[in-house]
Amino acid sequence: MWQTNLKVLAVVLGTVAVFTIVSSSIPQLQSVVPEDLSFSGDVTAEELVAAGQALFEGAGGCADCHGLGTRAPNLLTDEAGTGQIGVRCARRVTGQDCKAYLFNSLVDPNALQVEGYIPIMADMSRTLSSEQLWALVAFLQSQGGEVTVTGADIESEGGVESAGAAQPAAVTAAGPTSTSSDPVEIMTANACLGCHVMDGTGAPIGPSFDGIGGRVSADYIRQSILDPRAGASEGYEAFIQLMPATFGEQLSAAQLEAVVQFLADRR
Amino acid sequence: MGKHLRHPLGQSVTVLVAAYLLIKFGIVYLPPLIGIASAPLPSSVVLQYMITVIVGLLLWVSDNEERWAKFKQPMHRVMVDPEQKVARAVLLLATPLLVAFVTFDRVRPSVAAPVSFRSIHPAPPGQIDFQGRTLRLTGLENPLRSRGSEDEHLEEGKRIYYQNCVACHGDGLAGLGHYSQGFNPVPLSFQDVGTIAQLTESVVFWRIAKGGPGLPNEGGPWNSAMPAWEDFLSEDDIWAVIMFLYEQAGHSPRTWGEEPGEEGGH
Amino acid sequence: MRILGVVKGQLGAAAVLALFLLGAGAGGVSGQEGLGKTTYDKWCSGCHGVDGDGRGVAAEYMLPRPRDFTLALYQIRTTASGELPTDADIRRIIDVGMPTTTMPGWEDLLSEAERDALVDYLKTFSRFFGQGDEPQAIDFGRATKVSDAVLTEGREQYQVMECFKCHGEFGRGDGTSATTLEDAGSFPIRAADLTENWKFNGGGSVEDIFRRLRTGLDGTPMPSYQDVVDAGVITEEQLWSVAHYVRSLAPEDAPGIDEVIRAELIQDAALPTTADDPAWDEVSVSYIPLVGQIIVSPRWFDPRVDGLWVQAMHDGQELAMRIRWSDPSQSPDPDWAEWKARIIDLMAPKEGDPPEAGPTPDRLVVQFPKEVPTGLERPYFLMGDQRNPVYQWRWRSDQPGAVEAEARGLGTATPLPSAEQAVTASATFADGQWTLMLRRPITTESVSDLDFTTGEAIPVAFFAWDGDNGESGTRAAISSWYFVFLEEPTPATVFIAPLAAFAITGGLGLLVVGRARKREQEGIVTEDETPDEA
Amino acid sequence: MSERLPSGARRWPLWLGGIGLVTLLTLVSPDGILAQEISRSYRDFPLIGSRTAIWIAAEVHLLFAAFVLGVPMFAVVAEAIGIFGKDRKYDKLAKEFTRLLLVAYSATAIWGAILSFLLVTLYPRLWVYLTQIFAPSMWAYAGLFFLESFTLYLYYYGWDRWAEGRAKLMHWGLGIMLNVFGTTVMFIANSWLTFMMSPPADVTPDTSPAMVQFWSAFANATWMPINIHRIIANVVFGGAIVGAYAAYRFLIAETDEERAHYDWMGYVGNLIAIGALIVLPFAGYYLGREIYEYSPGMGQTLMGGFMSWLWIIQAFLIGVLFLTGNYYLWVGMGRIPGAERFMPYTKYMLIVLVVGVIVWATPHTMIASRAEIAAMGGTYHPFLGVLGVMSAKNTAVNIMILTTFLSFLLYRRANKEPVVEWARTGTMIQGVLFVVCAGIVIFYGIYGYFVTAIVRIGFSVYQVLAVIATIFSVVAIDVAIGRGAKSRGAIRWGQMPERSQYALFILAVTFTWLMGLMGYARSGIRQHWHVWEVVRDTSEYASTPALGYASQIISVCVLIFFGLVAFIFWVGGLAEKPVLSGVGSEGGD
Amino acid sequence: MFDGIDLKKVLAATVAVFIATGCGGGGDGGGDSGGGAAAVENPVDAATAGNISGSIAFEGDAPAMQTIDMEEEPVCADKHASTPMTEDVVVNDNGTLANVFVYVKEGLESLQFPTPSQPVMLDQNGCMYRPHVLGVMAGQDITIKNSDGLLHNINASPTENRGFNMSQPVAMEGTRSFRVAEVMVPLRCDVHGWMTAYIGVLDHPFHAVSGGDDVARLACQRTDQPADGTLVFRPALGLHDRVEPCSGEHSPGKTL
Repeated sequence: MWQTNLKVLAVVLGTVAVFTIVSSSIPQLQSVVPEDLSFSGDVTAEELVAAGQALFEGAGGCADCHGLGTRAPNLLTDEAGTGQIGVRCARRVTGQDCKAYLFNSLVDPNALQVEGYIPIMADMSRTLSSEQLWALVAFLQSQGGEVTVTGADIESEGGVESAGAAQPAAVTAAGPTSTSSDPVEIMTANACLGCHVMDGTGAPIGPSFDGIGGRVSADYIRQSILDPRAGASEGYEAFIQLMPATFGEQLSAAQLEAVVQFLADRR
Repeated sequence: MGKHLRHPLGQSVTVLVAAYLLIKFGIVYLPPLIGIASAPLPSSVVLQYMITVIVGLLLWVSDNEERWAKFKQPMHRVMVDPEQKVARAVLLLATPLLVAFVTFDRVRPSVAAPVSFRSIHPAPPGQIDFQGRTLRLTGLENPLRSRGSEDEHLEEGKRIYYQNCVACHGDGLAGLGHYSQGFNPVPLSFQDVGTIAQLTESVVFWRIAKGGPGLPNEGGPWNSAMPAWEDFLSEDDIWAVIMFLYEQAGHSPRTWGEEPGEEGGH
Repeated sequence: MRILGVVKGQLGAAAVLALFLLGAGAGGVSGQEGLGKTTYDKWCSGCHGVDGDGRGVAAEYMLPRPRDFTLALYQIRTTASGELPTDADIRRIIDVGMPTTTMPGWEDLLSEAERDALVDYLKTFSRFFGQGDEPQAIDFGRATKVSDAVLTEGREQYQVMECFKCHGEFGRGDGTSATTLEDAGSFPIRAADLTENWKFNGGGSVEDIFRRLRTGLDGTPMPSYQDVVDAGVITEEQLWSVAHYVRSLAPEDAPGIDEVIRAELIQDAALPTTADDPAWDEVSVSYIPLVGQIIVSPRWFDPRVDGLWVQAMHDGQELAMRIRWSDPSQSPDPDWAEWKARIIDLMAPKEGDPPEAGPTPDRLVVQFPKEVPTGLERPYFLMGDQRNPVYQWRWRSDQPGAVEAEARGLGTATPLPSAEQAVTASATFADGQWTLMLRRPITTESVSDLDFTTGEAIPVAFFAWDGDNGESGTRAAISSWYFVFLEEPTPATVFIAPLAAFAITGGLGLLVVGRARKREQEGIVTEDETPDEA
Repeated sequence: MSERLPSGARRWPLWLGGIGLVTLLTLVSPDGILAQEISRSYRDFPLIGSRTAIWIAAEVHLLFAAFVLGVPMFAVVAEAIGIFGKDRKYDKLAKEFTRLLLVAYSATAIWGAILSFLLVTLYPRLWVYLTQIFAPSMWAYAGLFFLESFTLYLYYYGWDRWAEGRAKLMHWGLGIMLNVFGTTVMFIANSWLTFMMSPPADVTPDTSPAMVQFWSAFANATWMPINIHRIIANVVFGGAIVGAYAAYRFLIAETDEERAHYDWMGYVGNLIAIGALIVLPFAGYYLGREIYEYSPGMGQTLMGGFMSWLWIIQAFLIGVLFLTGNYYLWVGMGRIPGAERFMPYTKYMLIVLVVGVIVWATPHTMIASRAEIAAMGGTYHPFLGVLGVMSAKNTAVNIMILTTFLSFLLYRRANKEPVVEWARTGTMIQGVLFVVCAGIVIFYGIYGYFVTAIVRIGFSVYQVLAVIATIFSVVAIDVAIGRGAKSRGAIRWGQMPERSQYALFILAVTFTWLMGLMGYARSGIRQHWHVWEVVRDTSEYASTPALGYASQIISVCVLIFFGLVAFIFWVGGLAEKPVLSGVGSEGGD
Repeated sequence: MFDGIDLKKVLAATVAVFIATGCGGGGDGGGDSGGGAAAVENPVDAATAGNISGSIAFEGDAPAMQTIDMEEEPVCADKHASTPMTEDVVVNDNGTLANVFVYVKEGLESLQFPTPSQPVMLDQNGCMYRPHVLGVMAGQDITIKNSDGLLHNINASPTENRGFNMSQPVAMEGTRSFRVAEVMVPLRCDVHGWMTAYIGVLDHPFHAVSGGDDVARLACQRTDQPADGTLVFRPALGLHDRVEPCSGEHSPGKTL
C-alpha cells in the first residue's frame, strides 16, 4: 500500500510540477501600482510636474486616451489648432482659470465635456489622491503654460472636499452660456449632443433625439431633463449616471419649455 | 524493418520522427509548394508541439492492455535480460548523463536578452491628430481610390516608397531592406499575409503617419525605428504609398465593418 | 457503352493535352519577353529606371548608385575584364544581390521563371549583347590549399601588387588612393573593407575573391590581374595566395548578431587601462551592425560605419567597454576633404539643414537608459524623447576623453555636470580602425547616470559618425537597442545541480532495474500494473 | 468506521469556525471594540507576507467549499435516481458521496475561520469597511451556515433511519434543503468578493461604507455571473475529487467487490466532471462579458493586459483535461465486452484531439529569440499565425468537445447489441450528424477568416449550437436505439488497469489547479484595489504578482488541499467498511 | 575627373580655335601620326590628297593647371624636374592649345583602310600617361607600358567599345585594342586619381594631336566634292567638337 501511496504522491506532485514549470516559463508580467505621492508645502513645480508626468504616462492611465491622437482631446501637442493644453486651458471656460479648469475636468469631466468627444472619462478623484490630481494639473499646465500649482493648493484646497466643492462651481460655469431661446442653440450650448444623437450627429450614449417625440410624451422629456435619475429609457440604464441632473438650474423655464417642445415635435 | 514497424515501440518512434520532421521542416517547406508563405518555427513552439505529440503517443500505447504490454516488453527485456547487459549499462549511464547535461544547460547563467512581447498590430485609435488636424480613422477610406487616376497615384506611391521606405522594407516589400538588419524588431514584411492584408487602409495610414513613436505601449514604441512620416509626407503622399503597397504586394485592404485588432490577447 | 466511355475519355484527354501544348507554344516566346518586362517594371524600375539607365526614383538616395544597364558593365562576372557577363553571372546577382549595395537578392521573392526572364530582359537594354560571340566563362581552376606559408606568400604578393594602395595595409579600405576612387558613373566609391568578406559583392569565399582578382570588377576601379599573370609577373598560384590572404583578413565566419554583449567578470586581474591591452584579446566580441539614420530629418543614406565590434568586462567595481570599428580616416583628415565635399554634395542637399561646416571629427556614442528598466519598457532607442531621457557616453576624435550626457531626442544631448563626470576614454587609430575603450565605475554618486547591475540584461545602443564622410548631427550610423550583461560569479548550483541530477537519475535507474530483475528472478509476472487481468 | 461518528472529533472545527466568526463580527462591528482600536490599515504576516497568507487561506477554503457545495448536488441526484429508478446502488453511492462531504465540511469551516482571522488581523481596515456594508448578510451567512450544518448531519445520520417510503422522500427533501442552504451561503459570500470586484458605480472612495445601499452592493454587476460560474465549477470539481477518491480506494482495494464498486464510482465522478465542464465555458463567457460591461479597463487587463498570457496556460490545462478524460474512457473500454469493435477508432480520435490541442495552444504571439523572429519576419508565424486567432481556437475546441462526446458514445455502446430494426439506419444517421456537425464547425472556422469580425463572432455561436444540437439529437437517437438492446456481456467493473486510476488523479489535480488559476485571474484583475476604484490597496503587496509566482502559490494550495483531503479521508477510512454497491455483478451503468 | 579645375569657368573663357591650313595640291598621302598608312585597299589618291596643317590657338585667359601632389609616389615625383601639372588644358607658350585631337569626321565612309599592324605605344611614366591624347585605328593594338614599376591600373571606359581595367603592379606591358571607332575613350588610373588619357579610335588613319609645337598636321583626303570632308578638332578637355569643312580654302588665322 505504501507503494500505491507513493505512486499517487508522485503523480500528484508531477502534475503540479509540470503546471508550475510551464507557467513559470512563459512571459512574466506583473501589474503596475501607481506610486503614492506626498508633498510637503514647499514642493517645487518641477517635482509636481515630474510626478504628474509619471502618472500621466503610467499608472494614471491618461496617456491611453489623451496620448498623441487617440480617443480624447490631445493634451500634449495640439488639439485642432488650439495648441497644447497649457496654452488653451485658461480659455476653455469663462470664469475658470487654467488651474481650476484642469482640476475640475479631472474631478468632473462630464460637466466639462469637450465637444466632439464621447463622455467616457471617469471622475479621477475616485482613483487618484489629491496629491496625484494636483501633480497631474501641474504637468498639464507645464505643457505650454506656466505651472501655478503650489503646495498650498494641495494642503488647502486639496482632498475630497475641494473636489466636491469644485463640482457645482464647474457645472455652473459650464451652464447657461447661451441665453438664446432657440432650442437648437440651447442644446448646443449645453452639449446635449455629447450624448444624444440628432440627425446623425452626436454620440449614442443616451437615447436618440431622432423621433423622440413619437416614443415619449413631452412630460416624460421634461421629467427626464429635470430629474434624469427618475428613470432611464430602456437600454440606457447603464448610462443614466452620465446625464447631468443640473439642467433644471441651468435652463430658464422658457428655455426648458422650448427644448421640450422642440424634442416632443420630433416624431 | 517491417517487424519493427508492426511493434508499438517501433511505430511510436516512427510517428515521433515523422512528427518532428513535419513540424521542423514540413511546416517550413510544404506550404510554399502550394504558394503559401511559411517560415521556421521558434524552438519554443517546436518543443510545445513535440511534447503534445509525445503525450499523444504515450496515451496511444497505453490505452489498450495488449499494446501496452507489447510496448513495454523491449524495455523490460533491456532491464532484466542477462544478454542485454551492455545495453543496460549504456542506458544506465547515458540517461543520467543526459539528464545532468540538460540540468546543467538549464541552471548555468544565461545571458539571453529579455524576450520582447510586442503586439505588431495594436488597436488603432478612433481618431488621430494629423499635421494639426483631427482625422477620424473609423470608417476612413483611402480618398485616392475615388479620385484622379489610379495609375498616377500608383506611380506617385512608387516614387515615395522607393525614396523613403525601401531602405528598411526592401525592394521586395518583404522587410528585407539594406537597413533591416540594423533594427530590432525587424521591419515589417508587407508580403506577409499577417500584415497589411489584415488591416484597413486607415490603420496603415495611422501607422505610417505616427510611426514608432506613436505606437501604444504594447507595440513597444521605444524599439520601433519606423519614422513618424507625417513629418516628411503629406496626407496624399501617404495615401498614395498605401495604394502602392497593396498593389505591389498583391493584397487588398480590409474593408470597413471589420474591427481590426479584435483578435489580440492570446 | 463502356467502351465508348473509355474512348471518349481518351479523346478528351488528348484534346486537353493538345490545347495545353498549343497554349504553351503560342504563349511561349512573347509571354517570356512580356514576363521579363512586367517583372522588371514592377520590381526593378524603382531603382534602375524603366529604361534601365540606373536612374530610378530611388537612385539619388543610394550610393553606390543602381547599375546602368545600358553600359552593360557588370561587376561580378566569370568573364575577362571588359567582357560581357554570362547569363549565369547576371542570374547569380539577381538571386543573391550585392551586399554592400542596396541590391537585394530576389531568390525568395521572384519565381525561377521571372528571374530567368529578367536576365533576358536586362540584356535588351544594351546593344552589346547579341553582338559577337556568347561570352565564355573563364576556367578558374581549383583553389590551392591554404597554409601559413601560403598566407605569408599572399601577404607578400599583396604588397608587390600594391593592393594596399586602395584597400589599405590591413584591408580596411584606407589606402592612400581610396580618397579619389570613383565608379563608371563618376560617383565616389569606397575601396572594399576586406575585413568584412560577408559583405563582398560576388561572395566572400576564396574562390570568389580569386575570381574578382582575375576578372576585376567592371565599372569600378578594381582592375583585373589577368594581365599580370599572363605577363608572368606573378604565377596563378601566387594569385591564389593573395586570395587566401585576403580571405584571412576577415573572420572565419560572418558575425551573427549577438543581442547581448557579455561583460566578463574579471576577478583575479586588473581591468585593462588602455584600448590595446592584450587582455582584450581574451574577451568575447559582439558585432553590432549599424545603419543610416533615416528616421528624423535630416536623414543620412550613406553611413560609413556599418558595424562595431564590442567587448566588455568588469571587475565588480568598474565596467570597461572596448569598441572597434573600421574607418578609413582619422577625421578630420585633409586627404579626405574632397571626398567629404563630394559625399555631402551627393547625399545631403535633399535633407533639411546643411551638415556641420568646417572639419568634422569622428564620433561615437554609447547609450543606456537612465536606470535599468524593470519591465519591457525603455526609452526611445533614438536617444530618448522628451519624457524618457537616455544616458550616454559621448566620444569624439578631436577631443581627449569622453563625456557623460543626457539626451532627450536625437541632437539634444547635454553633458552632465562636470562633478558627475566619471567615464574615461582611451582611443587609438591605426590602419583604418578606431579602437576605443570606455571605462566607468559600475555605480556612482551621481543621480543622473545609470547605476549598472550585474546578472541582468541592460539596454545599450550605439551611434557612430565618420566626420570625413560628411557625417555630423543627425547624419549618423545608428543601432537599435542591444543589451549588455554584466556577469555574476558562477553560483555553486551550476555544478552541484547537474551532479545531483546525475546521482538521482542514476540511482532511480539502478533501483528500477534492480527491482525489475529481482521480480524477474522471483518469477513474478512483470505486469504489476495490470492486476487481476487473468 | 461504523455509521456512528465519534462526534467531538469531527465537529469541533465546525463549531470553532462558527463561534470564531460570530465573535469576530461582534468585535469589529461599527461600534465594536476592535474597530475603535484599529489605527493601522495593515499588519504583516511573517515569512510569506500578508498577500500570500490570505491567498493560501482563501484558496484552500474555497477548494473545500467548492467540494462541499458540489458534491451534495449529485448526491441528491444520485439519491433521486435511487429512489425513482429503484436502484439501490445509486442510493448507496449517494450516501458515500455524503460521507465524503461530512469530513470535508469541517475542513471548510476551519479554513474559513483561518481566512477570517487573517483578514481581520492583516487587513483590519478592509475588514471593517466590508463589515460596515455587509454586516446583515454576515449574520445571515452565519445563521445559514449553522442551518446547513444541521441539515447535513440530519441528512447523513438519518440516511438509514428514513430509508423507506415517505420518510425516504422526506430525507431526499433534506438533501434538497442542504443544497439550497449551501448555495445560498455561497451566494452570500460571493456578494462580498464580487462587491470588491465591481462595487456599484455610485460608491466612491468618499462614500462612507455605512451609506452604501446594502442591496445594490449585494447584487452587484458580477455577482450573478460568478454565482452561476461557481455552481457549475463546483459540480465539475466535486466530480473530479470524487473520482480521485474512488481511484484511490480502487488502488488500495483488497477485494474484487470493493474494486468493482470504486471503479464504478470513479467512472461516475469522471462523467459528472467532464459533463459539467462542457457547459462551463458558457458561464465563463457570461462572466467575461459582464466584466467588460462593468469596466472595459478591467476587461482589458484580463484579456489583453498583463494577464493575457494566462490564457495560454488555461488552454494547456484544458488540453490536459480533454486528453486525460478521453484516455480514461478508452482504457475503460478494455473492461467492456464488445468494446473491441470500437478500439481501432480510438487512435483517430486521439489524432483529432492531439491536433486540436496543438491548434488550441498555438500562441498568437510566439516566444522566440531575435534570430527566430527575424526568420519568421515578425512575432507572428506567416503560416501558423492563422492558428493563433479565435476562429481556429473555437473550431479546435468544438471539435475536441465533439470527439470527447463520441468517446462517451462509443463507451455507452460498447457492450450493447441493438435489437430495434432501424438500428443500422439510426447509427448511420448519428454518423451523418457527427460529420455534418464537424463540417459546420470547420466550415465556419475557415469561413471566419474571410468575413468581418462582427460576423465572425456570430459564427462561434453557430458552431456551439451545432455541437449542442448534435449532442442532443445523437443522445436521443441513441437512447431509442438502445431500447431493449441485447448485452454483449456485463461490464467487468473493477477490471481496470491502474494507470486509468492515475488518470483520474491527474484530472482531479488539473481541475483543482485550473480553479486556482482562474481564481488568481478573477482576483488579480482588481490589481491594486481592495475594492475596485474605491478602497485602494496601499500595502507593500499591492501589485498582482506575475504568473510564475502565482503558479507556485497555486501549486502550494493544491498540495495543501490534497494533503488534507488525503489525511481526512484516511482518518475517516480508518475503521470503516466500504459501502458497497455491488455493481460488480450487474451490467450497465 | 578634372580635379581642382572649375570646368565651367574654363569653358566660359571663350575658347577660340584657330586653324591654319595649307591644303596644297600635292603632298604626302597619309597622316604622320597614324603610323604609316600603307595604302592597300583604298589608297589615297595622290592626285587629290593633300595636307592640312594648322595650329590651335587658345583665346582668353589660360587656366592655371593644377599641380599634382606626388608625394605618395616618390618614384614618380623624382622623374619630374619641376612640379608636375595636370594636362587637361595645356596652352603652349605661343598661345596654341596642345593635346587637341584633330581628325576627319565625315566623308570617308565609303572608304576602307587597312588596320596598321604596328601597335601604338601608351606609356605610363612618372605617373603620367605619355602621350596624354592619342589616336588609333579600330582594331589597332595599343601597347600600354608601365615604366614606373609601381601599381597602375588602366581603366578604360568607352561607350561604344567594351572597356577594360587592367592592373600593372610592376614594370610591364599589356596590349589592348578597340573594335569600333569612338572619339574619345577616356583612360584613367584609379590608383593615381590625376592620371587620365584619351584615345581617339577611328576607322581611318587621318587624325592628329596638336603638340607642344604650334602646328597640328594631318592629312586631309580631298574627295570629289571638296566641301564634304570635315575636320574635327577635339581638345581633350570636355570633349567639345569643333567642326570645320575641309575645303582647302582656309587661310591661316581664320576663326572658326
